[in-house]
Amino acid sequence: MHSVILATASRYLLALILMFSVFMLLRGHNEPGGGFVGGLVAAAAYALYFLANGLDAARLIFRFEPLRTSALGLFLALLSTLPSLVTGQPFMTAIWVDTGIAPIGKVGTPLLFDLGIYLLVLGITLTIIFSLAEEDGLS
Amino acid sequence: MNDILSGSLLLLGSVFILLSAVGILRMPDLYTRMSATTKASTLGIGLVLLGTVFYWQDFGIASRAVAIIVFLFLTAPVAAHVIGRAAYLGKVPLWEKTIINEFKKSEHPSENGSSMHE
Amino acid sequence: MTTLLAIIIGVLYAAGIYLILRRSMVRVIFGLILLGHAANLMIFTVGRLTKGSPAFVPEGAESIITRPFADPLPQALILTAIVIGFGVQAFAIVLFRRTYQTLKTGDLDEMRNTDRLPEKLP
Amino acid sequence: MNFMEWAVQASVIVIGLSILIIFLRLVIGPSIEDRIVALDLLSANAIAFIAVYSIQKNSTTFLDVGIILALLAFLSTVAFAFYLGGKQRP
Amino acid sequence: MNRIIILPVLLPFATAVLMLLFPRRIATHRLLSLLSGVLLLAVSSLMLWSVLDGGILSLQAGGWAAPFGITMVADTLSCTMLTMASLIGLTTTIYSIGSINPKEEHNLYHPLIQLLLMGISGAFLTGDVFNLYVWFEVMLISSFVLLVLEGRPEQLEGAIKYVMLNLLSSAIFLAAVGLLYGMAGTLNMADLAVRLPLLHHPELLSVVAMLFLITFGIKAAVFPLFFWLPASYHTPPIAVSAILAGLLTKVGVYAIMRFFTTIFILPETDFIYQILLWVSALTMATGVLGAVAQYDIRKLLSFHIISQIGYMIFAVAIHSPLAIAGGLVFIVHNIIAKTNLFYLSGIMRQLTGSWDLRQMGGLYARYPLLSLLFLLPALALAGIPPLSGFWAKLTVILAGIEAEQWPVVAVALFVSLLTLFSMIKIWNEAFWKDDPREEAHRDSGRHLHELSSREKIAMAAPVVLLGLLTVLSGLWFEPLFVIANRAALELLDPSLYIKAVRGGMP
Amino acid sequence: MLGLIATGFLASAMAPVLYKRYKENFGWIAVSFPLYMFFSFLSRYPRIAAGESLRESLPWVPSLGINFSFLLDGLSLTFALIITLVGAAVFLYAGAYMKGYKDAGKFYLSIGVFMTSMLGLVLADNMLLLFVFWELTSFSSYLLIGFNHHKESSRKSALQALLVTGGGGLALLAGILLLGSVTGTYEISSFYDMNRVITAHSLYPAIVALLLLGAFTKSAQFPFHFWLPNAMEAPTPVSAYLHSATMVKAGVYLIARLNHEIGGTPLWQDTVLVTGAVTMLFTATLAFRQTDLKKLLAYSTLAVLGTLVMLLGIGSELAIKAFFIYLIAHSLYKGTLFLVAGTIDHETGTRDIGKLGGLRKAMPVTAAAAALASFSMMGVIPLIGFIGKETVYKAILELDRWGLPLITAAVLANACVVMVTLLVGFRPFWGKAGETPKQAHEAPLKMLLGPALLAVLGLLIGLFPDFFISAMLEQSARSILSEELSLKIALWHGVNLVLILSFVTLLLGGLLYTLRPATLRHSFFSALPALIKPSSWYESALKGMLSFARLQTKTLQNGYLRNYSMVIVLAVLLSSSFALYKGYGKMPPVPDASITFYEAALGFIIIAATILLTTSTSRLKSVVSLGVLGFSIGIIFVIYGAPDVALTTFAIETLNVILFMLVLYRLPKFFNHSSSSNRIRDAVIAGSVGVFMTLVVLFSTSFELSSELKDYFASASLLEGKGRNVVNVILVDFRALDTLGEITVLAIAAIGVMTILKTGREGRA
Amino acid sequence: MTPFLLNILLAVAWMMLVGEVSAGTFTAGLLVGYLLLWLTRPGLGDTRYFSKVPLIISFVLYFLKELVIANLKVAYDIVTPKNYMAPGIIAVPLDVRSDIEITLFANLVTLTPGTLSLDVSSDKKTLYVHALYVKDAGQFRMELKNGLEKRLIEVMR
Ligand code: NA
Ligand code: NA
Repeated sequence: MHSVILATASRYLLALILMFSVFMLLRGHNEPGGGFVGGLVAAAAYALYFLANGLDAARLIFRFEPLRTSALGLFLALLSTLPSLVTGQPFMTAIWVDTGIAPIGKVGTPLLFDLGIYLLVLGITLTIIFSLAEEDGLS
Repeated sequence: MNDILSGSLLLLGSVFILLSAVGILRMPDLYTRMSATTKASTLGIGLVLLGTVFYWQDFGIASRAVAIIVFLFLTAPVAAHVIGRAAYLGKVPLWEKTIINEFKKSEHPSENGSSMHE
Repeated sequence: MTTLLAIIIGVLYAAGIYLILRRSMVRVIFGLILLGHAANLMIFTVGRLTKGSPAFVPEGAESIITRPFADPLPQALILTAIVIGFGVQAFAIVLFRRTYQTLKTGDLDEMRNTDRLPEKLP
Repeated sequence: MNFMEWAVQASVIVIGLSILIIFLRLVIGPSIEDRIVALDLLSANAIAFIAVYSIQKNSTTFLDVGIILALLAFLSTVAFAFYLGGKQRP
Repeated sequence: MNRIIILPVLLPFATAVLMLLFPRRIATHRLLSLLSGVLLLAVSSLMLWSVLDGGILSLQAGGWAAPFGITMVADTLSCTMLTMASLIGLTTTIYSIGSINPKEEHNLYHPLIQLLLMGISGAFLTGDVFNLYVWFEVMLISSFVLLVLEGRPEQLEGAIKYVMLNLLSSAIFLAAVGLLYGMAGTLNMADLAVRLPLLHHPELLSVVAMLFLITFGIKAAVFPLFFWLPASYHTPPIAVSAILAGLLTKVGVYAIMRFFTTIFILPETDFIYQILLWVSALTMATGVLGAVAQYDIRKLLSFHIISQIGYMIFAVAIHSPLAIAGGLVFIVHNIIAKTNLFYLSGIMRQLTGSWDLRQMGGLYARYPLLSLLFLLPALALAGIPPLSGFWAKLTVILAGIEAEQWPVVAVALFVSLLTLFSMIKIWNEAFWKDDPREEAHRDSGRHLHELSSREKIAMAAPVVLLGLLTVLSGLWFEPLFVIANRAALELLDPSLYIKAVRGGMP
Repeated sequence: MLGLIATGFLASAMAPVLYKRYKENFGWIAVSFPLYMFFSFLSRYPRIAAGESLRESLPWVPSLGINFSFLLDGLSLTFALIITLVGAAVFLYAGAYMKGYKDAGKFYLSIGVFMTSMLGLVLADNMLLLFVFWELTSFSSYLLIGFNHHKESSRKSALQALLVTGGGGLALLAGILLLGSVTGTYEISSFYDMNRVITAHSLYPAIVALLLLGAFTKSAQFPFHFWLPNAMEAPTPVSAYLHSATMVKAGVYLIARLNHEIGGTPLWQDTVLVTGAVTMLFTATLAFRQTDLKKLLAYSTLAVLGTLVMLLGIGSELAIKAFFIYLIAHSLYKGTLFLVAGTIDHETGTRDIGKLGGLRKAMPVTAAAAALASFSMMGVIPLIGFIGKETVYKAILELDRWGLPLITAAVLANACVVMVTLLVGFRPFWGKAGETPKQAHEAPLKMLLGPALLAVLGLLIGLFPDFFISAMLEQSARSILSEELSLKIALWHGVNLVLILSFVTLLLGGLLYTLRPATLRHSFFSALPALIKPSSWYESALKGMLSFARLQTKTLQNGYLRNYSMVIVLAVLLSSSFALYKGYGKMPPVPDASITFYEAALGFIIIAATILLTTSTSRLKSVVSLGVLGFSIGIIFVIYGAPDVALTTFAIETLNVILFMLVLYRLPKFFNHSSSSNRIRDAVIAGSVGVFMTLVVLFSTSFELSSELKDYFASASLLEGKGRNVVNVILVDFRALDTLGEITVLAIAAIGVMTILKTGREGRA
Repeated sequence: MTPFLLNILLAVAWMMLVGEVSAGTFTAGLLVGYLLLWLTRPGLGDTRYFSKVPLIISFVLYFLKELVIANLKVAYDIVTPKNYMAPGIIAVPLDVRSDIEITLFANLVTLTPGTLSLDVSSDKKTLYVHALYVKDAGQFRMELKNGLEKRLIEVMR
């Protein structure tokens, strides 16, 4: 399916939706959202781009290997649990940096954890979509 | 005062929404339904959201409502286009009273599939 | 509304069960998805309903004890369950697709080879 | 009941009615495109409902759901179209 | 010491994540797997020692006091199970290095095994009902993927059944968890144990308990919920079959044990034991008869899993201290022997080129040492003294006799005869019988000398190790029984568990 | 004794290695092992004879009351000496006999393990320890019977023996456990004086039944006797050792050992007596039709085993005396004759009595040994067999009940035994030479020493019974009857009824021998024993079990996924409805039935979409319905204050749509193969589940839920969790562990999807 | 549109989303926007943009007027029982050239009730429009080209 209209629109929507996804991620601790929804929205942005422009274009614009992105997400999630071990507190005890940042609120390991979720969800969604698309020869 | 403005916008929007709903039920074929109604809906929803902007009068909320409106106006026509196009290429029939068709099939030699009805 | 939700949950369970008892692969997948919905709605409902008041600590306040609010725990459980369900469903769908491609049939009744006993009596 | 409350009540009912009508189209079809259009419209109307509901419950958190809904409804419509337009695929 | 509890979950997770970051380095994967396996075994043994020495360990994840956060609890039962899981994890990793096709290793075999172990460890350690669901799902989905890693038609077919029925079980599990929260307002197992007896509306308890029983019954593959197991367990690479066979059903048994000795011990749920009793008899019988009917060695072994689960369920049904101890002994014995038999069947297949017993033969004459290694777990499974299985059978049946459950005891005894019969069937066909094929047609099997030394060592080491354990745990049964007894006493007196979880809380 | 047993197992384990090194000469090394044992037992003879019992104990599984306890008294010493002595003969013999076999190393391993286990069995003072050895003898016997495992008949016989004795073993185990639960101990010497306690217990009949079942199967009593003749598939040394001299006597030993503790009741005595008598007569007549040397010996062994059991059943002092003499006599002569049969087989290549004859010229020593043993077996003076038979007759005649039928049976049975002896011990050596596959030569020294030794010993004991066995006999009888006995044994008692009976027996035996060819032609005689044929009962039981297993597996594991699902659904439905009924037994109250317009509309849409989805014939329509359903459920979450859940639901639903759009081309179309009756049935079941779940939800929402957690989360979310979105704080902090698991699931799912598709591509490429 | 302008726009959008006008949020928006633009760079191509704010405003007003009129027209048709429709598909030759112009034009056409952009020809020179009230195909074409397309070109170039 190639539509100039959709393809053009998707290019501009991509940035917009991605921004929205980051927004969802960062303020999830205080408002609806969070890493999971953020990641899904980001994945939706790329999915839209893929539907409009094809697999090759989507891979090109995503730049990373989706599965590695998931692995990175898992790694960040793992990383977020380590400070608690190092500081001798029970596993996964949140460690907070004292100064807050305006839209996000306080920064701490839960945010890192959420970021990990974001990347993981983005990565695995795209892994699934890209694998299926590749399987159908939708390059 | 704000309540009046806000309430009126809600009502007006709702009416447009209802109109569009009736339209989608009454129109004779897919294309006429889409031509006629999807935008009425978009407009109606836009008005309702505007109503919320005036109800709360808060920058944060307003910007979110505006974001929805902008996004809807950006995407609704694209959505209508992709479905209309798919329907036409998928040979969803035109209303028998359609008076003119300048969209020749030969433009799309690859489109020879049958209707997508299952 | 709890009553209506109870009925909805019943309908979803019934439809889900009915579909997983079909022979057609794709219907079975739909059945699974329905069961997922049913379970989530059920957790939500039996966690008791509170209308229109999500569990958010309002600006300026430090806790939301002052007004009735929806129980956040069932919500968190459902969120986890939905996500897990999605992962598992996605896998199942692709598995079914691949199976169809390999075995050239979508009829589950024709997939009985792994349970077949050797023909010859011992 | 003041005007605002009345307007909200009326809107909820009108939007609910519209949703039912559109759902009727979804059930009738006849073409799959009709159903998809109906689905798209249903999601859009759900946004309107959420907006009105957030006024009724005086809770702004629901508005965020509207944004996501708009975005995702669009995406699923495109996905359906993608499928329908995919006949020429191998 | 309490902080160590998270390591059995964290270690495999971290290992898997590292491997996923470098998905193509197979050699690194193997090394990391081995390393993690050894560490995990060390950690779990240390935990077991520590629990035996100083009592139940608990950890409040995130530092949130029970019942608000998720509690991880390590008591004797979970530590024993954990030690078994890490042992099997390690041996399977070793065995895989010699038996798994490098193509599967490239398809992320090693990380998947680690994640499976993570799920299993989590399931054994968690003290939270919903968290248990999550670990079950981790376990399940990794087993799904492991099952179809090669993508052969029979694997797909088996996986369809495995996946569908297990997802059905997950749906029931979820519903049960929801209902339980809706009744008691808590998910913490210890907290549940405290609250359930005080409920104003306990009427639904029996339903909830029943739903949990069915969920875990499906996982444990009891009659009549076992169909997914024989339909699928014989299809994946044998290392995968082995680890699934050894560990997965036992997690179900563990859950039944945990729930019906710690949480559901109320008058409303007493009828469950009666149900378990009959279920156990039918499970033993149908499983062993299924095994008797098979000629594919993997199918035969798969049906055996079911039969043996029956004994463990029988133990729970009696739930006397001796019975629970016997059940745990049975689990330990069965994990070791059953996994070993799967490993052995893989070796037999390598040497004969077939899974079908009718196509095999001549192994006794050609490989006497292999024959001995086969006899150890096979006879243990049949309960021949003084191997581990004898004690398992003995304690469970003794418990049955003390509880005066004559019919089920009779079934258990008869089933053990049929178990012997089916093990002898393998022996007769594969070892004693002459190779049925002409010398010229034996190309499908490989001679021992054709295997590389990596393959030989990697496949033999686990078999020898587990065989030794079968013998040693038979000859020195007392320590194992002491541990099992300790576990049983802890289980039947939940106050220890509750105290460990909730601390000084009322 | 523990040391001796442990050494035994260790030595056995070394046998294959040593055999590899010493090959032909290994027989000489091997014999040192039983001989050493024999003499070490013999060295304890004086102490035992003096009335001492030697005890040793080491804890094994003290928590279960299982110890390595051993007891050496008259009874166990008798058995231990037989075991080691016959063992020595057999080991030596095997050194030559097994020369041609590739697997001789394994043979020595198995027979070594057997001998040690047998010793353990008779020495054990703990019932469970005894059971451990009991099972080990069964299994090593299995390996030995199936030694020629390339032959199907060997494998079959081995399996048969294992199943019969193994089954009996399980009964024995149950009996032991029952006994343990009655007495509170497994130590045999501990319940030595608990006869009252045991026999008065309500479980006593069960204990007797189970223990005897174990003993009878092991000692091949009717109707379990059939495995023994079939066990003749084993190499001859094995038959000589296990299946006549030692293992088959384990059951007899057990009865003797427990006689004092459990016996003395009519139940015990009569059961034992009748079983023994029936076995004796029935199996003796079965010998009539045999033509194979070993089979003939096997049936005569059965008759002897029956006799021994019968004697224990009689239980009088005289009977016990008879039991002992007969036991020793039989071990000596039957061991000899089996070895002789083996020698004949080895040298001539056949065991068919029809083909054998005149061997005495080629094999004079063998013939002499055979003759000596045969005289003993026939009960000819002055051999020990004579004393044995005399005492048996005497013991029977002493009986007031059943005396006449029993003596008749005994004479008949012994006549058959005489006939067998004539067939086995004389016929091959006398008359004219037969046509045998191989040219016969005298056997090598190793094969002569054993039988000769045993035969001569039979003669010596017969001549000097007092010197050899009196003391032992007294002590043994004390173990069985727990009475001080003084039993003098003498060869000659003058002419009396017993002597006449002995004479009649011999005559009758000779008569049978001469009549045999003629009677065999009559189908009546060959059909007679076949009327009662327990071996065919075994066959049909085995066959029936196999067909039932097949049928059951075919029925249950039928391959239909929908049946599997159905069973689970029904299990849930039936058991949970039962539980619900138990819990409530009434209809639920209807909580909160108030409803707004939009809720009703939403409910309508959800139900309609569900129905649409369920009945849809088009996949695409189904996906659209699913979309509607998902979005509507999302709206429910919005209405009830769960925006995060709603967001996630919407996102997941959309992803589901995308997923379906990507795979739908590769998924099969809908079809409807189910019959309408199936569909109705499924709909009814599914509907019932629906109703059940509705009821459950109504029940569980019919009262207030007080959750401590809810309030805690609300108050701690901002203060301690640093977030205003409580749900999110739960997800990333309070219950972050759940989330960790959840994302792991997602990652694995993605790996799975990728892998499945990848292997699919590779498969097609 | 230069990436820089786009970046500014995204920063503003960010401020709106966050609901707080401050240097901090603007900087954060700039950063987020920059990151995203870097990520999506290949998709944007080379576009030019120069500010024509008054033109844009008048264009928006014109379009809103058209939108409301058309909506009312269609609404009237829906609520009245009689059908005034004379639908057809018209090929409209395009003067707009770039993808973004075509897309904007087509979408604005679609947004107006009564018309629907079905497809763009593969040479991007013709837009096929489905319309509800076609009295004369030629006239319809001219109205569209002289009204919406002309004004759009004014704004875009
Ligand atoms: Na969130
Ligand atoms: Na338009």
